[in-house]
Amino acid sequence: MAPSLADYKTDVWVDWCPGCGDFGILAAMYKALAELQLKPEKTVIVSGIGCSGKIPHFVRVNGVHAIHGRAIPFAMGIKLANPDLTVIVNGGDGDLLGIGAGHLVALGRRNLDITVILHDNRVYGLTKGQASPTLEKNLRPKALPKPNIQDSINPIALALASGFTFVARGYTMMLDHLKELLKAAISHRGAALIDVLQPCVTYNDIHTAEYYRERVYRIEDEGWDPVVRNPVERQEKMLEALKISMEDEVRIPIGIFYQDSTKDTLEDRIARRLPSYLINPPAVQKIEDDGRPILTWEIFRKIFAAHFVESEPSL
Amino acid sequence: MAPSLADYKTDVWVDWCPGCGDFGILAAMYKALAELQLKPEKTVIVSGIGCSGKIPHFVRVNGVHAIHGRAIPFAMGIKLANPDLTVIVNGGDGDLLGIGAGHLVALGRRNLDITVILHDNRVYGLTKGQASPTLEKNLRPKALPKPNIQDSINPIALALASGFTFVARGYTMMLDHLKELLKAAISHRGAALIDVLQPCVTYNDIHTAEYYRERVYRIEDEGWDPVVRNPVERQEKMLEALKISMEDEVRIPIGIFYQDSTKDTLEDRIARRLPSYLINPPAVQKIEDDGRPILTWEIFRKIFAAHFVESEPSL
Amino acid sequence: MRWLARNLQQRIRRGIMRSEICLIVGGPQGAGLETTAQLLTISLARLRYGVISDREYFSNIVGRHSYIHLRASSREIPRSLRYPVQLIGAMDAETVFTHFQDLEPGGIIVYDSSVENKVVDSIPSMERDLVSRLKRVLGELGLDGSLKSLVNYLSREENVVVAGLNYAELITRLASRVSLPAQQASRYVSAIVYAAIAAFLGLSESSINYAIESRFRGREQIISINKLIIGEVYRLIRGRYRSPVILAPSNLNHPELMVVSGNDVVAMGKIVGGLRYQSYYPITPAADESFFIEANERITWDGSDIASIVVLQTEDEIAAISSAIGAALTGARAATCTSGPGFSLMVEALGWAGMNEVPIVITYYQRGGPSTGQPTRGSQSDLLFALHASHGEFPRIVISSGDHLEAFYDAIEAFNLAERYQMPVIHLLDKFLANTIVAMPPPSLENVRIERGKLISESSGERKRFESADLVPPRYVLGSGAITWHTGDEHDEWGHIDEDPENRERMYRRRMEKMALADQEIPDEKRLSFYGGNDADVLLIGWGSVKGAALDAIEDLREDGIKAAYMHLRILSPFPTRLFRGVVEKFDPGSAIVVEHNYMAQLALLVRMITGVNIERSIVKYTGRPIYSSELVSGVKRILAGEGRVVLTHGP
Amino acid sequence: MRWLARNLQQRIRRGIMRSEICLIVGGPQGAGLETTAQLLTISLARLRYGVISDREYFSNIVGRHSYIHLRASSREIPRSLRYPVQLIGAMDAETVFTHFQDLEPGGIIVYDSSVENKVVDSIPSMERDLVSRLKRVLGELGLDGSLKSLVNYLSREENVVVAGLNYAELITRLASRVSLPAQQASRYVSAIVYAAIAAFLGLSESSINYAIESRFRGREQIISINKLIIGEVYRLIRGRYRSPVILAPSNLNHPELMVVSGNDVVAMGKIVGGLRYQSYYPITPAADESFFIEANERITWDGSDIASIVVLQTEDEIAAISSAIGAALTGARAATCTSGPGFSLMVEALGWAGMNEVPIVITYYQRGGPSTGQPTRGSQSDLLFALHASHGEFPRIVISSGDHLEAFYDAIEAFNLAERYQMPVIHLLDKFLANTIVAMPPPSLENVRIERGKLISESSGERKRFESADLVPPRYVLGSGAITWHTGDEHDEWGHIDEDPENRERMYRRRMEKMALADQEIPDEKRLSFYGGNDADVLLIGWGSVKGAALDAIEDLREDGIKAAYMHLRILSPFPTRLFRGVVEKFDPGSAIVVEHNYMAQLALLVRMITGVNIERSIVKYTGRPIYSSELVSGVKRILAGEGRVVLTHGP
Ligand SMILES: Cc1ncc(C[n+]2csc(CCOP(=O)(O)OP(=O)(O)O)c2C)c(N)n1
Ligand SMILES: Cc1ncc(C[n+]2csc(CCOP(=O)(O)OP(=O)(O)O)c2C)c(N)n1
Ligand code: SF4
Ligand code: SF4
Ligand SMILES: [Mg+2]
Ligand SMILES: [Mg+2]
Repeated sequence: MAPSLADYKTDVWVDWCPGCGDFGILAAMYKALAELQLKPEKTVIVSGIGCSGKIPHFVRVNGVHAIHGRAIPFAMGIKLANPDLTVIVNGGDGDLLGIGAGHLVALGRRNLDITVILHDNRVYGLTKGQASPTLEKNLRPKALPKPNIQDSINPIALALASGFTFVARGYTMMLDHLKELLKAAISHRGAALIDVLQPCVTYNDIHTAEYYRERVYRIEDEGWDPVVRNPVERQEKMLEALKISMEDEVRIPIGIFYQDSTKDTLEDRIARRLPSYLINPPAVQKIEDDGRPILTWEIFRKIFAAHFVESEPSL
Repeated sequence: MAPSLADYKTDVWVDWCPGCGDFGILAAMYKALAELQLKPEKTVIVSGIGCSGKIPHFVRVNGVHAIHGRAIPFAMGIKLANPDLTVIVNGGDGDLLGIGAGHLVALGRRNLDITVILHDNRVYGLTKGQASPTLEKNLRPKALPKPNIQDSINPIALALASGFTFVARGYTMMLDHLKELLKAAISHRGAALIDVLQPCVTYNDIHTAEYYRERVYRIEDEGWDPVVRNPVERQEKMLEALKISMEDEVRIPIGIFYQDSTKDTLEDRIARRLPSYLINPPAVQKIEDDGRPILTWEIFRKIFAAHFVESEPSL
Repeated sequence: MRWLARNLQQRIRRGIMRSEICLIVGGPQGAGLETTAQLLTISLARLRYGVISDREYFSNIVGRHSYIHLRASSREIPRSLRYPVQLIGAMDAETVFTHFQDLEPGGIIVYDSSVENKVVDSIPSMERDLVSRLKRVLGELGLDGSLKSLVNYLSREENVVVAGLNYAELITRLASRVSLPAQQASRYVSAIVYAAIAAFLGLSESSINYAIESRFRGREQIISINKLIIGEVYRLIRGRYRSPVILAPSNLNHPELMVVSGNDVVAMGKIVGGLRYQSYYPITPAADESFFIEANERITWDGSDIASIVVLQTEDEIAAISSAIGAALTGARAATCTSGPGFSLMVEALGWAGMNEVPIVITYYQRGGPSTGQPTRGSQSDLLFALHASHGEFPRIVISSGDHLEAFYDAIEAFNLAERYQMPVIHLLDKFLANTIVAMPPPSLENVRIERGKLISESSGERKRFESADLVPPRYVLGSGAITWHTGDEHDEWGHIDEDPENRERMYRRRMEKMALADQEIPDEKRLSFYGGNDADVLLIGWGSVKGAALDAIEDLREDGIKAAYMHLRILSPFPTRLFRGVVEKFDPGSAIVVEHNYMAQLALLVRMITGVNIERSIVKYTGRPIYSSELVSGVKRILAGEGRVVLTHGP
Repeated sequence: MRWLARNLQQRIRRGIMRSEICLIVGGPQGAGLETTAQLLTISLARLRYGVISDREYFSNIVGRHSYIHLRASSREIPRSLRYPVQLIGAMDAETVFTHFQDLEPGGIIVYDSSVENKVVDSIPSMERDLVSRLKRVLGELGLDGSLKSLVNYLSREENVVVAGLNYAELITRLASRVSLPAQQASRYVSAIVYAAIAAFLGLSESSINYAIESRFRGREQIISINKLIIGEVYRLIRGRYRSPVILAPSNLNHPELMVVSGNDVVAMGKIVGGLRYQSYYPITPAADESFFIEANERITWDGSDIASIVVLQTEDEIAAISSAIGAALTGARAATCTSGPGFSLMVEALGWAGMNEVPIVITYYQRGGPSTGQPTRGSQSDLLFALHASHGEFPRIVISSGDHLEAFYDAIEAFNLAERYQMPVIHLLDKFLANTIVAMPPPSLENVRIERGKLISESSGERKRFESADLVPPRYVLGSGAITWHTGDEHDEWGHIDEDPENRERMYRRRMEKMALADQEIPDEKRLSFYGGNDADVLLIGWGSVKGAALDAIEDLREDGIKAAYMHLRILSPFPTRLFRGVVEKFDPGSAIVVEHNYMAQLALLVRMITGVNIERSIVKYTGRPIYSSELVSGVKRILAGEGRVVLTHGP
């Protein structure tokens, strides 16, 4: 039977602050999963640590709530060992752009088929409101003792520079728009990042729902076509996407910035080296036969032949 | 007496492979230091681990040969504690763009006045020739058992996306050009990155001196003006710089891509919070008076007054 | 509030005052619980009561159950918490359900009568395990699971004073008097609970006003609203109930008390100790320390800057420690501050500091592990890790503080030892201490010294940073005018890479022998304290925040006729072997018990490893809640009755 | 090469053959030394000699001194190296200077006569410490520091056969015969040295040809050039010198020998054991293992793919272990492979694996620490770190292998234990083993079993991954059809976060008790081996690659009338306490000596911590060079003569 939206919910109490922007992400996720009819048992949500990191417990698909900043490498191992699984990463801005920035960059250059959902609230929620890497310089959300002295990073530009083949931004209050982005990202083959603007009602008294309401606009409404249809278009589209991403905070663009399906994924490349990889991936390969290794002595002797020295017949 | 070039050399044997591109970087460094007349005792070279990482031992300025990937945070502590020092980071492509990529991104967004010299040989030299993050997909330099399945990263684009205010590329065989880049980067106030194309004669039989000789061209020769003279120019210059950086491997641009002195450095921002910071930085502040803390009881009582509860005079 | 003095006098006459009290204030995270606790602590301190309080909370920002467990005393500065409590101040129904079993018969419950109909299994924030246990308990008592039936039962069967106030109604009524907007009104629940508790304890009007004024300093409107609400509720309680728990006037006579958490006091120590660079990556329960330091980054006196501290939030813990090392290389006293997951990431760079003899201080607040574990709960399970962290061998000093005063001095001493022996120092604390707030006499700075060891801040030319003439080499710092080299590779005296086997042996041995030097030089009394008599029947052995419970337990045991002593380990590396053996040898080997917040009894393992002494008995706790002196007392009795290992589990 | 057989027969008759030989081949890094060693090993193995060889090299790619220390035996598969050597094959002057003091009087030096005029302090690649020591030594011998004066001295005073060949000239001459371009010619120095050694040892023509053909398989031109050069030099040596070190024909009768390094053999074990995901970040001395696996990533049989292994070079070690954990969650046997600095970075994620009961294997090759330390030198200084790494408490298994055969089986067993007990397994090896190449009889696969524990690969619906009915819960893997949750936070049976104290206690205890279960179930004989008799006067105790030297030492000591035994620890966690005590109790407590490659005698600390047994005597080495059985023998004698701690330092 086709799963309904309710089938994607667990009975775990969602303990985010009332009004938290994460609720929107969760709602959009339920909808996207249901509309894509993703099999819960073949789907894995991997998360880091933070308010955002709790999300796997609320969704009735496999959940791996990993450590801070490492959701991407956890997800990478899962996906590579079993490419049959749909793997979705959720992380905070501290998680993915602070401590985990190196992995984000590395995922981009691998173009592994994983969707990364960045809960961008510009603060460290779960540790009580410190500045995150997306908080602009000189601002002082309420928990900071002094205004922020570090500059903010532009997640869209970073993702593009790193090689992500799907880069988008959503806003948690625009649920259906976000849901569509999620669906597109999950359906995209390759590394996808969605920067989700997510008000933190408890600690971020600057980037509030009102703040975004006044600024957010949809790039598709202004005619932006993010799709790379041919490798030769890549550079031009990317530069244009970068340009859009650099608009200052007066107007905040949301939508799909860049989408390139012309690049092979890491799985494709592995499959070229290991022809049975996608059919019989590592996770399900047989390694023993009645408790004995499938690598019998015969096979062992053959594959490692170069290491054997047969004794000289006789002097 | 003004130090001469020879004054910047140590008597440590330079144990790179004969012909290694690192020699060019070292030679350019000696020249740049001498021409800038940097005081050896006020200069610190911080490096990571790799062939590149050995460079501090060859230069007669202070040397901190740190751990793999962490030269930038080591340098950051040095610079922040003593902003009087000129701090130069040297690292390999594995070091700065692989394991250390997160720190590179973070330095960009801080715009701390540090110069980062990326020894870009597209392999892991000291561990015997594995693919580095700048090695393109499908290539197979001689030590790889199979062609590379990971994509390469564009250090220029990454540095720009991260917020570096000086971004350049040099080529180790063009010594004087490289030297000038080094001088400009060191003189620049803010985070500077120079991507130095550096043939590894032992492990990289693809990106050889011939390879580069045929491809390298100077962007200044084609009229590129990298200087941001006014904050409003930033976006345009940056996009153009990104565009140049994306040229494919047929032509490899070198020179200064981007230079923006209009942005405040982290030191400036700290100095606004701590007015005596630059005059009397943490490294040299007096903390004791004849073995007693300069924080006397009187001062203690005052600064922590909010924590004191005076007893009610009497009931 | 003249009624106050009158009322109190009457009660004193009636002889129902107590010299100390334990109480719990609970409510949902984010609802102002900390305000209640702060007001309470300030007013108690104002009246010269010694106070200690622990805060328990979930890894959650808003909604889950949090509580303050507080003990106030008119006789002493209390050192530990104990059960049962005499009062529960409940902001919500969950609090009553969660804690009623810890209330002393005849005690008090302040609760919200507007939620009386809540039943225990309808509260989503409560964890299933607890709900199912409570359902069983309530069922056994014949109750229907509602708050109402529970308070009735307590009132009826346990003689509890159940002070039900309709919080919402009260607030609405009072809010209208000060024209407070409805959305802001709910913030004042904490004020109501505070007022009720203050009334039951019999705190003075002036102490309450003092607390309000100092807590909300500068915000006049809030002050007056609070005064109104608090005064009103206070009167209401006074009028309606007869309190069984009035606190006797304090016998203490400190002119002032300092109200600090463990995080605060360590930060103060570091600042006094000359900290000039602090890097950190946010993590519970360490981040508040850095927050405190950042708030005090600039210190001026007589109009001029006498200290400026760079406090940097880094991109991760690797950068935190790496940059602190960099700062230390320049001669600045540098530190970083973290908890288990962060320390795990610092391990590689720690080894570089060891190899390069860099005096950095790592303030390490343990929390429940492994992995993310119980991020907001306490533990002492990282001792063996801290001692052996990082590949290869190098010396390090590990200090652990038993209470706030020790923590203050140790924070200073950590820098002195780091610079003297040129090695990393790990200051091992825990969540219990970090989040425990005390009202205590301020520390004396009289005997505080700053010792910078072989720091050389002015020099010139190339210098041998790692000269091996002495065990501890001259420390030319970057910027001193000297030119020096450093590397994580084995190196020669110049700091250049050197793989020669004889050089290796010499440099390696010199580094390791610094540990022996530290062991010789650091006075035993800084490393170990012994409390009690040599004639004790039981020797408790502990470290870190076990101290308070142990000291209280030995006193309580004495009252039960059991002579117990406590040996407190403050420096774990270099381990004070001689003194330890000296103490332990005075006792029957079977009478020693380690008391620790971990599963493995790590201190016992360490003791056996270093001294060969085999401590077989242990009392351990690893639920994440502190060891209460009350349960420690019964734990000791169980050991005396023959158990080898007692696992404590008290506390919700 | 018919001359060979004739010549050999003569020498056998003259009775100057040896049953074993030790030799050193040295030269600058990057000059083909490994080729010499490989050719030598293959030809020796072809003749059924057992071979063991260690490679020593700097952290450098080209130019610094590197050498192979090789021992070949006609009687046994040798287990350790010893000094002095009977032959030095020198590619350059530095080699002679560095090693001549280790040459047996009457031995052989093959060297390049064209560099005879080099003096010891004119060689930039030599480290200053060594040069200054050598200058003293040569000075004391009255020599002028030149190579020429040294070889003359050795020939004259030590009766050494000094075979000076003008390498450059030889090559130019031979190169012209095969029209080899001049730049390529220098590559053949390694062939010259090989040929000379083979000639001195008396290896057969056919074995030499076999070695050349198998080393250069498929590259016909190179094969023929090598044959020409090698044949020529061989004849030249045979014609000119009378060898004092001819090897007697082998008594061994293996039909074939396997030539493998430690890295190779572990890789083979992992592949046999069913490894399907290997992540790594390059690091010496671990990276070669992953290289080997990647070269064998695809295994086909009968035209179809029977195994494909994903080998991924990650961006750092954190990603390496994290992704291996991810892969293990899907049911794939997953591992990562690293050395100290990398392991230090893996510590945080290791705790997640512990908390989530994930069976991952970490192959951990120790090298010299701390920090970057001695990246290419050996050590066993990470034992206590590996045992206690990561904050919080969780069980882990730590296996360490004593030789190549153990390493092969342990690599398989690591997966079995990891899956059986659902915990991380650390396979602790070291640089010595990693880079030691042996010619050994191939392992038998007869008794190899794959045990997957409670793996559940087909299921459906939501499942309790952490069911606490048994100590080891059912392991529903991602993709099995089940829906499961995992978190590093303390969790309930479903894998959802749970902070309840009773749940905490239950889950924590269950995890820890798995360790007790493993301790009960893993047979003692897999964990500890005892060699020698109970009547021994000395009990050596060691772990890891100490084994070979210890076993050889007890044999050698027997010849000197000293009865020694060796206890080898193979599983360090769970520590085989019962058997250990059983063995140790048979001996006089003063007769036990730990033998280790570290400073602190970590095994002795561990033993004391776990078993309470106090091993006071130790023989340690921490120069980064292996323990030679020869120096171990004298170390034991020094202990018997009264020393408590002996620090070994032999080897340049
Ligand atoms: C290694 C490590 N360092 C620090 C922490 C503490 N910590 C928990 S959540 C968090 C950051 C949360 O911020 P973000 O990633 O933006 O997530 P949010 O809570 O805002 O969703 C941190 C630093 C940790 N769990 N692990
Ligand atoms: C944490 C850690 N991991 C791995 C290594 C091993 N290692 C030494 S150098 C190096 C990489 C060298 O490559 P690169 O940074 O490109 O420098 P290069 O040698 O090419 O100059 C690595 C991985 C290490 N020293 N530390
Ligand atoms: S703290 Fe902020 S991000 Fe976290 S749950 Fe609350 S509102 Fe959401
Ligand atoms: S390996 Fe490559 S990078 Fe390293 S020294 Fe040699 S040529 Fe240079
Ligand atoms: Mg965030
Ligand atoms: Mg490189």
